[in-house]
Amino acid sequence: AEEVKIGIAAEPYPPFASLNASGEWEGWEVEVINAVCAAAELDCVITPVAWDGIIPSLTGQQVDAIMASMSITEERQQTIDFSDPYYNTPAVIVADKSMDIEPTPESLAGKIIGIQASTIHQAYANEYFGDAAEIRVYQTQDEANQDLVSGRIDATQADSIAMADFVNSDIGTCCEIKGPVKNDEAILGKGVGAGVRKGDDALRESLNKGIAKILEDGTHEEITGRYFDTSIYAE
Amino acid sequence: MEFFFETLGLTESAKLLSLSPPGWGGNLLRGLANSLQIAFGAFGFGLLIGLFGAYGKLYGGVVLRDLLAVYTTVIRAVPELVLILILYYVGTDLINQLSQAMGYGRVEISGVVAGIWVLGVVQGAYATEVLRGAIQAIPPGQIEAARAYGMPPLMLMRRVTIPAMMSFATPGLANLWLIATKDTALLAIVGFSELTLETRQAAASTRAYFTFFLAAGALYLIVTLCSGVVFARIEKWARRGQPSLKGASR
Amino acid sequence: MISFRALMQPHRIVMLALLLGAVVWCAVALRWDWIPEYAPLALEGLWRTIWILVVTCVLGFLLAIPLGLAQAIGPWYLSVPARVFCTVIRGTPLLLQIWLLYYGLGSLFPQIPWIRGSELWPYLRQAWPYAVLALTLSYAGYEGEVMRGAFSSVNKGQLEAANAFGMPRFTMFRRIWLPQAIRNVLPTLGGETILQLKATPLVATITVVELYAVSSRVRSDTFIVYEPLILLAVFYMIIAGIIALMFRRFENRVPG
Amino acid sequence: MITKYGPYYKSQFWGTQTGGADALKKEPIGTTEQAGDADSAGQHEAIRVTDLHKSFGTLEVLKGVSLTAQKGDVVAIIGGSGSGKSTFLRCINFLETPSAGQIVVNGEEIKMRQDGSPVDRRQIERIRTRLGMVFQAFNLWTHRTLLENVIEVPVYVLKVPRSEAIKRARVLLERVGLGDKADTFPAFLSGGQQQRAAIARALAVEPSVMLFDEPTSALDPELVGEVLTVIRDLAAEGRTMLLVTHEMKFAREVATHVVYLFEGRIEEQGPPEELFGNPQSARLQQFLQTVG
Amino acid sequence: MITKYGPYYKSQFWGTQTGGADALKKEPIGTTEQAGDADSAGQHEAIRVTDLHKSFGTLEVLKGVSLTAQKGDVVAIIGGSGSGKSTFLRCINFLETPSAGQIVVNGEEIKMRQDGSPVDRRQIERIRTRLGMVFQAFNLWTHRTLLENVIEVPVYVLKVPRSEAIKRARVLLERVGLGDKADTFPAFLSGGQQQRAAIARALAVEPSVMLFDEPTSALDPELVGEVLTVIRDLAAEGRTMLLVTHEMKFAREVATHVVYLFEGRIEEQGPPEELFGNPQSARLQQFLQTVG
Ligand SMILES: Nc1ncnc2c1ncn2[C@@H]1O[C@H](COP(=O)(O)OP(=O)(O)OP(=O)(O)O)[C@@H](O)[C@H]1O
Ligand SMILES: Nc1ncnc2c1ncn2[C@@H]1O[C@H](COP(=O)(O)OP(=O)(O)OP(=O)(O)O)[C@@H](O)[C@H]1O
Ligand SMILES: [Mg+2]
Ligand SMILES: [Mg+2]
Repeated sequence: AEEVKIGIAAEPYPPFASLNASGEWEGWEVEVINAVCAAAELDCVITPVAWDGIIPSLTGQQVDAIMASMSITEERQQTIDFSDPYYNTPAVIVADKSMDIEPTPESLAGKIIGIQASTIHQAYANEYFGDAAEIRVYQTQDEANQDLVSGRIDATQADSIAMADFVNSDIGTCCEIKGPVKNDEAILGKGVGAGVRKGDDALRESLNKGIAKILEDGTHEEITGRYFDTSIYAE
Repeated sequence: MEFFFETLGLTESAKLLSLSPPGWGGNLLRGLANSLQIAFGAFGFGLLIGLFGAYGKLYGGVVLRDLLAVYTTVIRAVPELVLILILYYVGTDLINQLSQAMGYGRVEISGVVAGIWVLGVVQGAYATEVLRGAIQAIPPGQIEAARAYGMPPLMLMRRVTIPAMMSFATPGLANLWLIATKDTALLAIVGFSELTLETRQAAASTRAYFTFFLAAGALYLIVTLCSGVVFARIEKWARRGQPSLKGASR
Repeated sequence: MISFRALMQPHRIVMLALLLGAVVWCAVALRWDWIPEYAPLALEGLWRTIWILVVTCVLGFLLAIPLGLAQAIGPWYLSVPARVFCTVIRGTPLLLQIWLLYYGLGSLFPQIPWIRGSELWPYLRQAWPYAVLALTLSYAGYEGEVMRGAFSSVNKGQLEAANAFGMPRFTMFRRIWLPQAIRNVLPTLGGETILQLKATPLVATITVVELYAVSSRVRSDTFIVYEPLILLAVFYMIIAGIIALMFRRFENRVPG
Repeated sequence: MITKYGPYYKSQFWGTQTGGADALKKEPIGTTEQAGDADSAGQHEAIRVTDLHKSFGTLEVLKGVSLTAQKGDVVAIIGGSGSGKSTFLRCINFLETPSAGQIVVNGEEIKMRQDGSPVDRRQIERIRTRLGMVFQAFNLWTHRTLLENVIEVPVYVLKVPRSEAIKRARVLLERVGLGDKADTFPAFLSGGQQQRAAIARALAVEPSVMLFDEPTSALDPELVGEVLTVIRDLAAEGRTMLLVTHEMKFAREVATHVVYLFEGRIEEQGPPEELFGNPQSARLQQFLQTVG
Repeated sequence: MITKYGPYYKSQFWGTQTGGADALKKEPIGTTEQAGDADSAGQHEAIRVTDLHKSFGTLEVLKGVSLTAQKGDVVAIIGGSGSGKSTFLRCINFLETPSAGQIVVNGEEIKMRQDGSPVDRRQIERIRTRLGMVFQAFNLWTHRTLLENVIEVPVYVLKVPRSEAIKRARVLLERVGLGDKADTFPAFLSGGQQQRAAIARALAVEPSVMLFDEPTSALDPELVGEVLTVIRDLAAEGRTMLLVTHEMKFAREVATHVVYLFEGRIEEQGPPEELFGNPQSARLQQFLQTVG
């Protein structure tokens, strides 16, 4: 088969994609990529590209597809095409245990909310909380978490999986998940899909085929089971 | 606090930093070597551009001077990130389209070459200004004397201008070199694994941010100290013949 | 600044025409529909970039003068600390410095109860004090080195003349030494100031929203790749052009 | 700041001609007087240098020079190139740190440490404001125009009001024939013009002692005559002058005393008529031979 | 590289004394000769300057100077400070671009554009290697020792083998009395020592024409005598010299012709005996008056 370059973010995003010291990529998403490629009978090469350059590298033909936890949103669809989603998790609000906070705009009014840059959460928070609360933008979620612990922000919004990881860790004991935010598919998207160049329908089709196949034959579930307690694919 | 102690727990850090996997030390060192390689190329290339740029700005015709003014202003003003994105992605995209139109396959442009090229062009713009200032600071009589004896321009540059300006230029050039070593971080965008990217990857994968950031800082500091020694040597050589100003404030 | 006459030279006309062509092409061929929505944010970011730049450059330069002087002629107990400071600042990435100040130093404060209760807390809780501090120190470190070279390169006779007339040390420094040193490094300083301009985006990593952060936001919101960057580049070029012009004016005030 | 001397003080001059410290008879200094006092005392010496030594590394340039100048004296220092004339002048206002010796200016001894470095910086600064120096290499400040060069010290050190300093500076520049160059930078001047500007700059501080290092080297005969007049006027005002010169004719005409320096020692000294008319030492005879 | 001239060429000298171009009679130049040829021709002029003008901005410094020097001539240029002497010398080797006029060196005309800038850079360079210049401000290269200063041009421009250049340089430095300072940097020298080093540097290139800008300003009478001897020797070798000087005695002794420059014009010229003995113009009379 023809070689297909799958672009992932060079900045690790555990537990989905991270690097080990010998330079191998591992994690849930990496395994899914391999499974999808195997199912679609594609000869895939994983190519790390900095997040900042990931779209240009796609349009500039350095890579052929992006599978980097990229949510399918309308804005993005103006620039690139997406395959069907291969995972989908709700967005949640996390705050200090002692704080009485609900994941609603009213309850968050006047608070400082930390958000990771260039994510759907940023867009969501700007849309729903931006008027009444102060939004602080971090390069990584870990940094936002750290400021949450030290009290420089009051709450953070992120993806439920990452947050579950955080509140169960040593440093995250201060905080708890206050609940999921109200869904808005236009912003939060229809889940995470693989990005391809506009018009590259052949590749999109075969990726769709692969995704459908691993969902059907239980490979997806099997991989998820090794990483998470709950399913992360919601229709 | 806990966060801090955790990173101060040195055994943990030592394990993370050990040279062979599962430690990340080897990766950092490899990143450093890559960084230095690019920095070296870019700095040298930039110096060359800077030398001729400074000459052009000082002695060139109107057209050349205007062109150089545009070059130094634009290149220095545009963030390197933008330059790299444009020069690398748009550039390779165009080349690919061209080669495909002509019936050839894709062309791979190596990150190293692109990096040296882009950073060199950027460094050149700064070096132009540093060297121009240094040349202007030379007492004009020194250059006049060389002219009066019929030295051709290139020789004059080599024998009089460059040695005489070195004492003015070294601090600025040293800064440029250090900036070059750190600017290689921008090449992470084109997937080039230099020190900063390796550090970020190690840090994010292990969540041991402080350990790795401090380790990278230490590596950079070592580079600085070594280059400091080299530049101090150069400067001492450049200043021979100039009376020391110590005590001049009396 | 530049008279119309001076622009009317053939090569300059060609250059202007090329520029115009590029502008027209950009305007026509690229997407700009996002501008109205983000304009207020961009202006805010622009303002923040400018004041951070000005404040840190001025403070940093004021700090650089003693640093340079101490290294050039100071006794060892001044020159060694100054040299160590400059080496460390120049020797470690600015990103790391910002990061250590904000997440290292900054996260210590909340642990101390009385700080959390004090008047200072609202400021310490913000990110910009750390950004300003880090950028100031960085500029001071780099310029301290440049000024060291500048101070030691001033012709000795010039200082002797001042000494011979009994100028007090500080007067001599202010009237003779400093002006000559600065004159010699003005082009370098101009470059370093523009570098500082381009270092400001790093403060986005500690949540300060300046011009670059706005363009990143646009990019991530809309997934338009090049247009925000091009506009950002234009903004930076304008600021850098102004900086360059200002330095050119300084330079022309004194003959070389 | 500006002290005028009505009568012309009869100048006296003497100095010890030795190298070794033992050959010296130190005169006790009554009281170490302060700035203004010394000037009004009148009968005091303006400069007394005792057994001055100066080495650069291993090269001993001054090997025990002693010299005393009274108020209103014009002392011409002559000697071969490299004999230490400039170094001597530069030691007097501490531009070079003497290796050993004693320097008394207007009755005030400059306190030195063992290594020759000054004890009190402020004392040096105060004394220097009363010493006007014209350098051999001029050393005009290149970043200031001529006028700015001339008003610099009066305005910023002596705190003379700016407008007044400018007025005086214009007069001085006019006097040295540079009225039309006041707003030019030194780099655009001819050698002689720079030298005249340096003289104007030194005159502007109205010093009680002037140190001239070859003040006429770049000047044509006409201007040399002018400078001679200026120096005579200054002497008549009671100012003291030490001047290094290579023009014997000039030294003969202007000096009250002449010192011949040879390889870091005073080989011979005396009133110009004697020194030039009847030189004792063989070296000096040879030196003067070419002048004819 | 080094051409020796056996006999002493009888020197001839003339020059037009005018300001306007109309007053000039351009002599046709036979053939434009190349470097070596011109030297051996003998009967040719070494330097011919015709109607040279030079302005700095609005200030016209040279207002039409014409001058011709034959091989072996020693032309002394005298004149007041700021009269344009240095500018004239500097124009001859194109350190300043003349505003108008013609310059012929060793029979080769320097081609200029309308605005006075040279057409052919290489021509200028070639001509300059045959012109040795001693600057009024010395302009020694501060980053090189004396020896390095002296060998710089022979080794790097004239491609003389290094060892030979060093040998010659040592002889020259010895001759100007700086043998022991060969490895010192210029900043650590006295004024006169710097000037002598500058002379040695100029001599090292064995130029056919020497341009001296006040070569004895910082020298004592003894050394002035030495320099005089050197200049006489050089003239005897057939080298041409243009020298600016303020020492009339020196000019009288050394020069075959003297030119008096006044405000950018040649006011008077002629053999020294005539010019000094019987000056015609009132200006010159006044100028010489002070010399006595
Ligand atoms: N670069 C310059 N720019 C403007 N004016 C200049 C420049 N160089 C010289 N001049 C002016 O030209 C005139 C002639 O200068 P030049 O140096 O030729 O005088 P000179 O005859 O050599 O005098 P001196 O005997 O004092 O050296 C002077 O008035 C001087 O101020
Ligand atoms: N900074 C220095 N370092 C080392 N040696 C020096 C320094 N300054 C002067 N000298 C040496 O000291 C000696 C005396 O120098 P000085 O300048 O006093 O001579 P001078 O009598 O003024 O001579 P001239 O008439 O040539 O100006 C010279 O041999 C010179 O080389
Ligand atoms: Mg001297
Ligand atoms: Mg001159």
